[in-house]
Amino acid sequence: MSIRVNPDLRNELIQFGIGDWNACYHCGTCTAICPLSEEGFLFPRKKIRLMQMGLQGPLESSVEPWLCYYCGDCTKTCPRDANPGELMMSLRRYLTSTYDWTGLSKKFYTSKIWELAWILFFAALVIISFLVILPSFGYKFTTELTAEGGVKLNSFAPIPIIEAFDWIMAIIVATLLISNILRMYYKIIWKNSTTKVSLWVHIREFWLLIFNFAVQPKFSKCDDKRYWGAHWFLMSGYTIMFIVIVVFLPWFQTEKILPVWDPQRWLGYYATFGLLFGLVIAIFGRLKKKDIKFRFSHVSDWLFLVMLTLTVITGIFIHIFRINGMPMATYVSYITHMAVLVPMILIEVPFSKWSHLAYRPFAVYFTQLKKNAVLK
Amino acid sequence: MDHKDSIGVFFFDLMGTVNDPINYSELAKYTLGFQQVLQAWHYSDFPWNEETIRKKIETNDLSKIIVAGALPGTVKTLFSKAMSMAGKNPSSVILVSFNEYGIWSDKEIERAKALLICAIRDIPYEIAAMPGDAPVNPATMIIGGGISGIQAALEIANGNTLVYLIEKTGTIGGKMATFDKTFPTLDCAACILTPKMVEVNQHPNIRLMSYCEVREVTGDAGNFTVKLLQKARKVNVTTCIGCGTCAEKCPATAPSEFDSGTTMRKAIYMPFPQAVPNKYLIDAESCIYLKTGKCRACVKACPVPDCINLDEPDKEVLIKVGNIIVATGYKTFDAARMEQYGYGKYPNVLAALEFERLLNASGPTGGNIHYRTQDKKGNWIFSTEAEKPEKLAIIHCVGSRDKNYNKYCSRVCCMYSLKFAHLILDKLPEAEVFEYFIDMRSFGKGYEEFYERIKEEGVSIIRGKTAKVEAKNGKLLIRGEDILRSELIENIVDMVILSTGLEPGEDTKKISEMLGIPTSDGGWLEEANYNTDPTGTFRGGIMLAGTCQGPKDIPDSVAQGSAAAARVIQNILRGRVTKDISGLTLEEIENHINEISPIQV
Amino acid sequence: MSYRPTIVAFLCNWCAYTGADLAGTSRLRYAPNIRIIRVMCSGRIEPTFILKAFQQGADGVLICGCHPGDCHYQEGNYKCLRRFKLIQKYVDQMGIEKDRLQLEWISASEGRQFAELVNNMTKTLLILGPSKIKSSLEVEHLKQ
Amino acid sequence: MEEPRIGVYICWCGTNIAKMVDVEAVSAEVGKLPHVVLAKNYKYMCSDPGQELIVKDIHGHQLNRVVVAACSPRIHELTFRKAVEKAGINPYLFEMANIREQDSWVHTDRTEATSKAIDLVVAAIRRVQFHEPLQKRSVNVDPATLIIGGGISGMVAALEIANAGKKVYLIEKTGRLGGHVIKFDLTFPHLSSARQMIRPILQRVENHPNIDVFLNTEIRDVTGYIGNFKTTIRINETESTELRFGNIIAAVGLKPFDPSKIEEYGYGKFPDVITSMEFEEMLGTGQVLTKYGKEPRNIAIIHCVGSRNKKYHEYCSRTCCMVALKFVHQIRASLPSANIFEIYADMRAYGKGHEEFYALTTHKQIIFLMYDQQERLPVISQADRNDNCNMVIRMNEKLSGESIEVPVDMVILMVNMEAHENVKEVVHAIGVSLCGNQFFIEKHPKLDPVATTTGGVYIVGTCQGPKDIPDSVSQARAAAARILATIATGSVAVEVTTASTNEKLCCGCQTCVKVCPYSAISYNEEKRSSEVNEVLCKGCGTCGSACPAGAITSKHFTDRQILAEIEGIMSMSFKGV
Repeated sequence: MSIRVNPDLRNELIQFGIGDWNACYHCGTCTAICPLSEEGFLFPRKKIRLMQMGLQGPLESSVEPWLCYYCGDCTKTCPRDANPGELMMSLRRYLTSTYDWTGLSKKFYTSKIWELAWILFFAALVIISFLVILPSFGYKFTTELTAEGGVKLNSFAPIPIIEAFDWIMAIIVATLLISNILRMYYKIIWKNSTTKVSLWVHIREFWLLIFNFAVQPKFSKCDDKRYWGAHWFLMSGYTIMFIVIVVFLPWFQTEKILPVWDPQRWLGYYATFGLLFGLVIAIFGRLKKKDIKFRFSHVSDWLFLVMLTLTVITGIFIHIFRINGMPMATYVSYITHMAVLVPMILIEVPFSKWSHLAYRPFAVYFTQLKKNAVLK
Repeated sequence: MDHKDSIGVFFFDLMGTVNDPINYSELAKYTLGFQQVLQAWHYSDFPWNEETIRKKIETNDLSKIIVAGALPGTVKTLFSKAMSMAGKNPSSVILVSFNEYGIWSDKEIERAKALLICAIRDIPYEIAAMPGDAPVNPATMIIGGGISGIQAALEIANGNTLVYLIEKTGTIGGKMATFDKTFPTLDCAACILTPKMVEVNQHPNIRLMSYCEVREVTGDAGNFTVKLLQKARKVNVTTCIGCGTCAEKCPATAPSEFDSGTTMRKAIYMPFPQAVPNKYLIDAESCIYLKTGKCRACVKACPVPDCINLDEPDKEVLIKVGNIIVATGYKTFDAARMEQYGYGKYPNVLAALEFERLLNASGPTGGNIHYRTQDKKGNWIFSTEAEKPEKLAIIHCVGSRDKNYNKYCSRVCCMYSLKFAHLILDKLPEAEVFEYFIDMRSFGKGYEEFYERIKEEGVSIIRGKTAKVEAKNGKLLIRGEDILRSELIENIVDMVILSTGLEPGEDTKKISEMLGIPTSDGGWLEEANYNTDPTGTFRGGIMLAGTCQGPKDIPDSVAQGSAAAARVIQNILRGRVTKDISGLTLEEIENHINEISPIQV
Repeated sequence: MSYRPTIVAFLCNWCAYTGADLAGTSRLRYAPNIRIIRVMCSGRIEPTFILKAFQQGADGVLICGCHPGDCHYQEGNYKCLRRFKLIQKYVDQMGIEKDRLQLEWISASEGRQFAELVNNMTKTLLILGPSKIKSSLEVEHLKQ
Repeated sequence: MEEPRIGVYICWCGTNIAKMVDVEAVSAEVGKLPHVVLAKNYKYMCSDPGQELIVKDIHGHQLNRVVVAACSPRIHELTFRKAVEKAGINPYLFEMANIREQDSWVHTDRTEATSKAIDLVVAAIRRVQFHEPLQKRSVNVDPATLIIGGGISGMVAALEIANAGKKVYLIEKTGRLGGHVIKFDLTFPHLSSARQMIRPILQRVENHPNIDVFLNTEIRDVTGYIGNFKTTIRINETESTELRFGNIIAAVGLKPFDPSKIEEYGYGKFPDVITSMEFEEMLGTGQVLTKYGKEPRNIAIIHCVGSRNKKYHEYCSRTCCMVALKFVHQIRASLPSANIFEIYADMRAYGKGHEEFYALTTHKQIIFLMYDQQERLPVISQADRNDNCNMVIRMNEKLSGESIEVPVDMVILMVNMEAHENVKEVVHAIGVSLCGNQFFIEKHPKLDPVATTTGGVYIVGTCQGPKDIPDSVSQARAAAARILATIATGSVAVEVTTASTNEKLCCGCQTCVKVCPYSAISYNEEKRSSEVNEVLCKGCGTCGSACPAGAITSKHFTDRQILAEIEGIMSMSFKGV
């Protein structure tokens, strides 16, 4: 069966950030220089080819863009300024939008206004909740301090309500992500009519998913190992924070000022430091544009960094202001923190850049499935 | 009648800004000074498309359009279409291509104006811009004794006029002399070149000046005065009998330039056995006497009295010539710049010219392919005692078609790589040969047939340039992508040959400044007109031949050598030479146009 | 000593000789028992030459010229063809097998064809065995 | 005749000969022969020291004949003739044995190759004993030049010669000058106007006092020889003026391949499948339209049509890739939103500025698709009625490995350039040969790309093989250089190895008169014998073998010489028995 070329696809892809999409003349250097490219899963060149020709079907069923961790070697050695690294990045954005059945992802990626409007909408919702709705139920600001001199945070942001809200948010995000992953599975594995993967293989290889989520072993295969370290630091901090906030909120959001050696505090410090470290590297990298990895920035890249940074900084502020007994400052920080965090989780995780936390490990898992597939 | 034309001028500039951008408003003002010109627009004035341009044509009732600027051809069809649709003659779209006439910045604005007036008055620039003639000195200087220079020298000398052939090194022959076989007919380079070299040496009309450099050129077309530096050979060319006793006794060695450093030569040496002139010379840089004042082993050994004079100084020589042909040739890309291929790091990663010598019967191994190994002193050498490689890979486009090095295609590498593959199989019939390429450019007469033949011979020709060469277990691991088979290549081979591209010869920049010939992208000397005058320059009496103008193969270099000679012979037969086009002023061109076609009022 | 057929070949300078040279530059391999004599045109080849070659002990004589219509001298090869037909009959009557004398057209670009031709003719001559004249010459030589 | 004193030299040619032939054994063996004064071997006989060796020996040993066993005489006979001449011996007292092309390079058994080399050298030694000194003759050169073909190559050559003040007759088969170039709109890679480029050349050619242009003109046959040719031109099929000239340049060009031979492309069947030449004409108007007058939304350009495919032509047409890239710019200017598909095999952007032009073209929103030009050609078929395109191309895309279909409304076939059908007429008239691809054969593919084996006849431009404008122009000038040099010298050497008649032996049968293809022999009624005009004679020797009385001698190919050679070849055969 022959596939029809679709020259219009590139116009769509341009919105996802593919730059000089036609510069590639297919010397194959990028695929060969890439330490992650492997037999049966060759990239970037082959993916560039599909993109140039507008072969939508094969492109959407590609798992390879998720296997790329953007070390930039391909772009550095490219003889033609084709920038394969960034092309792969753009394809990840495109794929994210194709997995998303709501169509929102595409809107967010291709329209700055849409994305900003939604962020502001959620932010406003959060602010209104804290300023209008919660007070109307009797949860008010109080300038009173605890016995130790800390801010009475929980009376302003009651744990059960916040916890419930966290769970709702987590469930929404998880539902969206899971449904998108199912679509991803459908496109990559199910739809592929020539191969068949048994259920046993699905179960046998499942550990890969967990392992890859936790350590990103593929990332560590890039020649420059520093970014793997920084990323892991950031990622572990983020995961810890996420788990702590959603699952152990009562333990974490305390009014008591715990001693410094308490696990609650050092876990928080570790996560904060991890996040900050990763962020500083990424922000300075993108500003300096020295490393190819950071040379080209899409709006979504910056938005994600700015929001995460704001979240982390406001988080730090909450902590400092709380233990130092500065109620108003604490409340303002808390509301800001939530006003950034909520849209970030709701928009970035299922629809935008952050979805990679799920797609990447799944991609590795699916790759393994494909390797084990038998010809039908 | 041209004065009844109603002309619209459109300025187009694809090249973007340069340091000294062309002042388009001044050009517009200039064109509006002609009564035929109704309007002038710059491409930034309004969006150019079919509709807008058609409207301009219709509202101004334009009968002719001039599109001027850098690469105006990219929009020409748009204007033709608009003219057609407006019911006008689509062929009345005149292009004024700045880049074609060497206009890159505001410095050349006068020439831009001259081109514009020619377009407005409908007179070809080539006819309007006629610099006057000057009497010509029948002697000719040719700079560079490679195949192009040799060919040009022989052509001119056969027309019974005097030629000075200036060669920087100790022998003529150039790069071609170092080759083993030539593609696609595989006749040996020496077999076809050495007779020509001999002919040059024996020709009564050729003054061969080897080991000689051009220092300064003054004067104008027809009457140049050239200051040459005759470097001291320190061996008397007339009395040296070429016996080689001196070299036997000489204690100092240096890498042989002729053998691309694959062998060592002495400080007193003959570049290669068939060198012309077939005489020895001393390389001052490696000579022990010249460094320390002691040795003189060669003088003691020489059987001819007073033949070697170690204290001979360099001399300045003045010659007067009427025409100059530049044939300074090329150098090969330094493969060490591409670290990923490990040239200079792994001894058995070879550059093309090194491999060419390895294949050559007069090369380090007598034409047998052996590994590069370490001798007792630890130097890496080629020796027939070493093993023979069994798997060899040839990587195309090294340093070419790559924005990180040279953007241009070097034109010859595909073919010489195919030739290598054939010669390897000829010498090592059991060997496996791999060629890694991007596009196979076998374009010439008999080239495609050669490519087909190499494929039939069992060479693995693989699309995909390969990314790097690494050492593995004492062998070389090549990583690449086999594009057509969709496979990752991890090929372990014994020897890697890098098909290095061509770059302008070391002295091209110097020559360009000395003679006032601009260089184009990539540093090649710029011809007067890409299509119609590939061997001419903007300067009268100065011609280009061979690879100094751009990469080319032997037949094309030979043709250019002869072509450059044609203009010289023509000048001599005519007794006059056309002066510099670059010397013409705008006023002179304007006056000439008025002479050819007076304005009728 | 085993029988090695000897072929004397007359090749025209412009096509066949050039073709044979091309076989060389292309490094094609063929049987080493052929000895080539260059003439300017196949039209120059006289019956005497052919007979002389047989008389001297050649096992076969090969004549090569330009393809019909390609003769450098316009029609020398046609004249050669006419003569060839006659002389072939003649040698046959003399007891020299017809196949020992062959005429083929080889162009300047047919190095491969030339090599194949030599190999095929060698095979033919191996089957035919030594020529009658050669055998008698050998006997004479041994007597001496 | 003086006692022959022969010097024999065996060349090693580096290892080319020495590897397969025991040169020492050869020189030792032939050194024993009668009349051989010395037999030497040397690494490179053709080199300066090699030639010097011969000269020295001739003086030192009073040699009067020389044999060199080396490469083909086609390569170096002249070189060595010059060398012996330098030493004061007539250059024809020299003979070469070809032990490289016809020995060392074609055999694998060293013993066999060595014994063959000995045979060949012995033959040469026997032959050279009967060589006679021949005197070089020269003829004056008529300063006029005939140029066949009024394309860019022909015109450039004409101007170059005419500007030197020499007469040029420029004949053109069609009714106008300019060849193919004048049909082009733009040239690559600078996208400059072809018409503007050719205009000054045309003006100069047409107005040049030294150039006579003959349009609608053909030549049937050319008589004469270098320096003194003669022909009667035929204008509009009727015999016309007789022209005399000293040199000829053939610049007859090529013609486009007829793509209807390729079934897959349906040329002739689909009205919107057109050739590159047809598209060039369309571009002149700027309007790219289908046969129904609509602007195509999808245009495909297929490369290598009729090229690089053994079924059609094996060779590469050299210019089509760049022309195709040029088309992209032109289509883009005319149709800003059309989809352009460039279906290619290898992108051959090899010239100065070409690769840069290729890179520039990639920014023109175009899709490159790679196909296999040998095995699997794309197939063009009619699109479905409800498809929003006219035709569909189905092909195997090599860079992605996918089978794809491409919607198209117009297909441009980049057709190969091939020889004109009637090229053989010109070939016969001027005496050049054709290669397998019907291109004119140059004297040497590398070192003499414009000369031919016929003296005074040069080939330039695409008739020698496809090439672009600058390469054609260079060739045209190269031929002009050669011609101007001979005109400057005023005379040129002519064939020495002609036929001559012996009046005493001639029986007057006039067979020779009939067989001579050059009408060089006439019958002298008074003397009752045939006479050879040695200037017209080209030395083929046909008359010599036809003469029943043995009255005609073919100089340098005499019966005695050839018979001696046969004897020599066979003389060693029985040694080993």
